[in-house]
Amino acid sequence: MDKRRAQLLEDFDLLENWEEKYDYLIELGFDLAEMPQVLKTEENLVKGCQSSVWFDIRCENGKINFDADSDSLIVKGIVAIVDYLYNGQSAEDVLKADLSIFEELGLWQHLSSQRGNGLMAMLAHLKKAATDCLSQ
Amino acid sequence: MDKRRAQLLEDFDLLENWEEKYDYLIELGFDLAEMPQVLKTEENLVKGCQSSVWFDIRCENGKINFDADSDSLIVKGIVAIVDYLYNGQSAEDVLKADLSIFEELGLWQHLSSQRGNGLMAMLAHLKKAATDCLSQ
Amino acid sequence: MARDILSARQDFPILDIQVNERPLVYLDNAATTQKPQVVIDTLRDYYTRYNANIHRGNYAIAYEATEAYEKARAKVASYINAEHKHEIIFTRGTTESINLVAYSFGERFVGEGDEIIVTQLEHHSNYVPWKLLCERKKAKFQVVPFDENGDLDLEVYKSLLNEKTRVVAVNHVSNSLGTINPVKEIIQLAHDAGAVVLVDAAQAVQHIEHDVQALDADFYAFSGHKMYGPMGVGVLYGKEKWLDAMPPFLSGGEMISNVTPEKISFNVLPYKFEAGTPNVPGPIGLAAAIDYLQEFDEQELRAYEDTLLNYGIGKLKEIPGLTLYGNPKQRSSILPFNIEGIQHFDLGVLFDARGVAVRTGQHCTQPIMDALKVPGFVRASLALYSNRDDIDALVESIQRAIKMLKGAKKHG
Amino acid sequence: MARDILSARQDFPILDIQVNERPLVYLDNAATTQKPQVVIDTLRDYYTRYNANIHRGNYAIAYEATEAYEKARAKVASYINAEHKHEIIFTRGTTESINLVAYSFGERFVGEGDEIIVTQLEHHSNYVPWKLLCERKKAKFQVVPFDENGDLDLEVYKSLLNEKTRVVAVNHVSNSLGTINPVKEIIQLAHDAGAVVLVDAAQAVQHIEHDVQALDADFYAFSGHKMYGPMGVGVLYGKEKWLDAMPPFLSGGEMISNVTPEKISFNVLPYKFEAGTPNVPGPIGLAAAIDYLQEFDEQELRAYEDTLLNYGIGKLKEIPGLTLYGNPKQRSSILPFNIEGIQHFDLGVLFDARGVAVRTGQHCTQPIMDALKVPGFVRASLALYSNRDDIDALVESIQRAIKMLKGAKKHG
Ligand SMILES: Cc1ncc(COP(=O)(O)O)c(C=O)c1O
Ligand SMILES: Cc1ncc(COP(=O)(O)O)c(C=O)c1O
Repeated sequence: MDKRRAQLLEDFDLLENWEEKYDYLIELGFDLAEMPQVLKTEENLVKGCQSSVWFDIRCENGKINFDADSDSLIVKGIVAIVDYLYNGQSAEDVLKADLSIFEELGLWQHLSSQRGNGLMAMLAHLKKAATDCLSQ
Repeated sequence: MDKRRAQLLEDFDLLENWEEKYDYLIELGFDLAEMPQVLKTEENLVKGCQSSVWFDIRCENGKINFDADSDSLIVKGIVAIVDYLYNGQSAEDVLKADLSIFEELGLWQHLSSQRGNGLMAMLAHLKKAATDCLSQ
Repeated sequence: MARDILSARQDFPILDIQVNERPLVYLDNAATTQKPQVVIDTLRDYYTRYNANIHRGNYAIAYEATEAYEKARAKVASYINAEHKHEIIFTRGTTESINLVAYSFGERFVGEGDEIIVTQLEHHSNYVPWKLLCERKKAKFQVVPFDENGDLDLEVYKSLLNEKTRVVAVNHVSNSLGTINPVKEIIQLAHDAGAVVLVDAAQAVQHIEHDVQALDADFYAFSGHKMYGPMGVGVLYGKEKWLDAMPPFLSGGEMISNVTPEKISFNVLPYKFEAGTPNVPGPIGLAAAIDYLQEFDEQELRAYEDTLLNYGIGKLKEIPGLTLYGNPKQRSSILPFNIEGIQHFDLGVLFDARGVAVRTGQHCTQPIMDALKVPGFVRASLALYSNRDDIDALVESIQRAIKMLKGAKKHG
Repeated sequence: MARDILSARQDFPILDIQVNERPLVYLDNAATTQKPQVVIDTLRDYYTRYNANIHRGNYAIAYEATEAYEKARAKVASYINAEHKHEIIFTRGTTESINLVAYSFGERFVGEGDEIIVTQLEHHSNYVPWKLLCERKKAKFQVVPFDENGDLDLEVYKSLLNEKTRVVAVNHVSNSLGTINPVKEIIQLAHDAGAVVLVDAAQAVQHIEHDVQALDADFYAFSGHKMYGPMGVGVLYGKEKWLDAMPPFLSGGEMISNVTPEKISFNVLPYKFEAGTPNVPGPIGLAAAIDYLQEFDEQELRAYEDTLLNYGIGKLKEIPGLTLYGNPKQRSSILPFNIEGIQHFDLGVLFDARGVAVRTGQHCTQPIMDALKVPGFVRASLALYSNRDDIDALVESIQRAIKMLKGAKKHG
C-alpha cells in the first residue's frame, strides 16, 4: 500500500498544473473497473451535494472488496485512488485508512470544503465494512 | 432670537477646548431660573436614557413661557440655551425652532448619538405647546 | 459626471490576483460580490480610528461610530426610497431579514387556516421559513409554479390568492434563472386580496430598480455582501405600520426601554428589532458601497449589464450540446447552463483549473431543480466589473472542459 | 516564549489617536474591545485575496475561504475546550446565541408550568429572552437575587431549583459589577436537579477560565467583539446531545439538506444552525484574535489584569465621595462607581473632554440598578492593553470633574 501511495505522489508531482492533474484523475477514473449496473442500487448510493457515488462493499476471507462508480468523472478519479489503495486489502489495513493521501496530493482543500462531497462518507462506509468483517 | 444665537456662537467660539465649553454650559445651567419644586411632576418629566428633564410649558397671550430643570448639569446647560432662545417667544417663532444651533455649537454629535437624551423630546414638547397655543 | 463603467474593475483589488497561475475570472457574483477598495478602507478606518459600541457611549469615538451607523441607515433608506429611516432594520443578511418577518409578523398575523404563498422560483431562504411557519401555525403553504420559460404562472397565482392569504413571498430576481418577476403586479394583486408581500431583493437591489414605495412592497430584504458591501450585514425594510404592530424578534440589549421581573417594554423603531451589539462597521461599509455604486449612472449601469448578459447568452448558445435554462421575458445577470453528458460539478472543477470561478449545483433552489428535472447546473453570474473578457474566458473554459471530458471518454 | 504584556499596547493602532487634543484613554472595554493590527490585517487580507461564499463553491478562493472559516471553528473549539468542533455555532454575538437557545431549546423542552431561573446580575440579553420565553410558554420566571456585596445568593438559588426547572441562565462575569459567579457550582446544582445551564461568558471568555468541559456547561455564549475580534461574530457552544435534539432556529440556505413542498429536512451540525451566508471574515478574524491572545501567557495575563484592577480599586477608594459598587468575593476587570452629588452622565461627558472613554448609565442591567436603587453609574472596564496610566488619567479626570461641577455649584 505504501508503494502505491508513493507511486501516486510521484505521478502527481510530474504534472505541471491543475488542468493536467484533473486530466490524470479523469484517466484514473476511466481505468476503474466498470461497476455492474445491478449494483447501482439506492442502498449503495452515497449521495453527495453535487455528485453521487455508488459503493458496493463485500467482505471476502477477511479482505475488503468493492465496486464503485460516480456520475462525476473527477469524483470517479478519486474513487479510483481509493480503489487503488484499498480494494482487496485486509480488513485490518482498511481500518487504518486515512485521507492523508489526498492532503498530500493537494486535493484535500478541494474535497474538504465541498461539504458532503462523499469522500468522508466513502471512508466511513469502508471502515464500517472492515469492522463488520473483522467481527464475523 | 437671531442676535441671541449669534451671541452664543461667539461666546462658544472663544472657548479653547471641550472642558471650557462644558464649563460654560454648566455656568449657563446655573444661571437658569430655578424651577419651583412643585412643577417637577411626573407629568412634566421628559425621561431620557441617562438623565431627566422637567419641563413646564405655558401659553400666555400667544407667547410660550416655561420653567425647566435637569438632574444633569450638562443637560441643564442645554436646557438653558433652549430657554435663552425660546422662552417668552411667540408661538409662531417657537414653531419655527430647530436644532441647528446645537449643530453649529458642535454639540450635535454628542446629543444626537445619545439616544433618548431628551433634546428631541424637549423640542417636540415645545412645538406641540406652540401649536396648541395658536389654535386656542 | 458619472464614471465610465469599464473603469470599475481597477477598484477591486481581488480581481488582480492569480488563481492556478492565471488571472482570476470571477463569475460567482450571485453568491457574493467582491468589494471595492473604498469599502475595504472604510472598514480599516473604522477599526483603526473610531471602533466603539454605539448608541449609549458618551465619548468621542462612540459619537462618531453612532453617527456613521445612523447615517448609513439614512443612506440605505434613501437608496431604496423608504419613507422613513426607522423603517430600515439592519440584520446579518437576507436570510435573517426574512426569518425576522416569518417569526414576528407570523406570530402576530398568521393563524390556523390562513394561507401563505411562495413561488417555485424562490431561494430556500424565502421558502423554508414560510414552510416552517405554516407548520407551526397550521397554515396552508401554496407554491406558484413557473412555466417552461422560467416565468411565474400568474394565472395560478391569481387563483391561489384569496381572503385567507396573509403573506406572499416572492423574489424580484431569481438567483437560479435570473427571471425578473413582475413584483409590482404581484403586490398589487396581493394588496387587493388583503395580503402583505415580502420582496426578496437579494439579486435585485444591485442590478435593477430598488424603489420600495414605487413597488409598494410591505417588506423588502437584501444582503450587503451581494451589493459590493461587507459580509455580515443585511437589510430588512418594513412599512412602519407593520413594524410597529409586530412583536420583537430577538431580545436583549439595545431593544429594551424598561425591564422588571414583571414587565418588559420595548424600544421604538428601528431599535426594537436590533437586539444586541450590531455589526457596527457592516452598515458603515454598506453605505460606502452604496456611495461607490452611485459614482456610476444607474441607467448606464443597467444597460451595460444587460448588454453583457446578452453577449454571454449569445456566446453560450453557440456551444454545441449546451442547454441554457430559462428564457424569461426579462432576465438579469444570471447565466444558468449544462453541457450534455457532462456532470455540472466536473465543469466547475475544470473551470477553476483555469482560474474561472462559477457556481455549480442546486443554488439553494431545489424546487427549481425538481421542476426542471435536473440534479443541478452551472451558474455564471455578473457584476458591474464583469466584462467581455470574463465571458470569453468562460467560453474557452467550457470548450477545454468538453475536450478533456469527452476526449477521456473516448479514450477510456 | 510568551510576550511581555506591557508590549501589547503597541499592537492596537486606535490607542494612538488623539481625542479632544489628548491621547485616547479607552476604558470601555466591557462594551467592546479594540482590535490588534493583526485582526484588522486579517480582514483586509480576506477581502483583497479570497473573499468568497463558502461551503458550496468549487473554486480556489472558495476553498480557501471555507478552509479558513472551518479552521476558525476548530480554533474556537480548542480555545474553549469543546469536545467537538461541530458544537461551535457562529452567530452575530452573545445576544443572538442566547436567543437561539431560548427559541430552539425552549420550543422543544420548555412547556407550561416549567420553570426557568436567571439571576438579578444578568445583562438584558440573558434576561429578556428567557422572560419572553416564559410568557410564550406559560412557564415560571425565577430570579436569583444578589447580596450587598454583589454576590449571588446561592441559598435562594438552591431553594428555587426543583424538578420543574428546565433552564438556568447565568453569566460568568457580571458586566456591571464584575462579580465572578461560581458557575461551576451553579451548574453542578442545576444538573443534580435535572436542569441545563446556559453560561453567558461575554465578559469572561477573554479574562478568566474558559473551559466548557471543566465547567460542564450545556451552553456557553460569547461575542467576538469583546475579545479583540471583529464586530458581527459571536459563538454559541452547545453540547452535541442538546444541539442534536433541538429544532433549527433560522432557516434558509446552508442549513437544509432536502426541500420539497411537502417536507424539509435539515443539515447536520453545525450547519443546521447557520442559515444564510455567514459573516465569513468574522470567525476568521476571531481566530486571529485568539491567536493574538495566545501570544501571551494566560496565567500571567490574568495576574496582570487582577493587579491592575486592584490598583484601580485602591486609587478610586482614595477619592472622597466616591462609592465603588459591589465587593464580591472575586471580581474581574470592572470598576463601577458614582460620585456623591454628581450625575453619572455628567461625569462621562467631562471625562470625554479629557479623552477618557468610560460608560455611564444602566449598562443594560436595569435589575441591578433597581436592586442598588441608583439610576445609573459610571463603569470603567479594563482590557489586556490597559495600564496604570489609564487608571491615573481616570482618577485625574474624576478630580477635575468634581472641581468643575462642585465649583460651579458653589458659584451658581
Ligand atoms: C454579560 C453580557 N452578556 C451579554 C452581552 C451582549 O453581547 P452582545 O451585545 O455582543 O450581543 C453583553 C455585552 O453587552 C454582556 O456584557
Ligand atoms: C434570491 C436570494 N434570496 C436569498 C438569499 C440569501 O441571502 P443570504 O445568504 O445573504 O442571507 C440569496 C443568496 O444566497 C438569494 O440569491
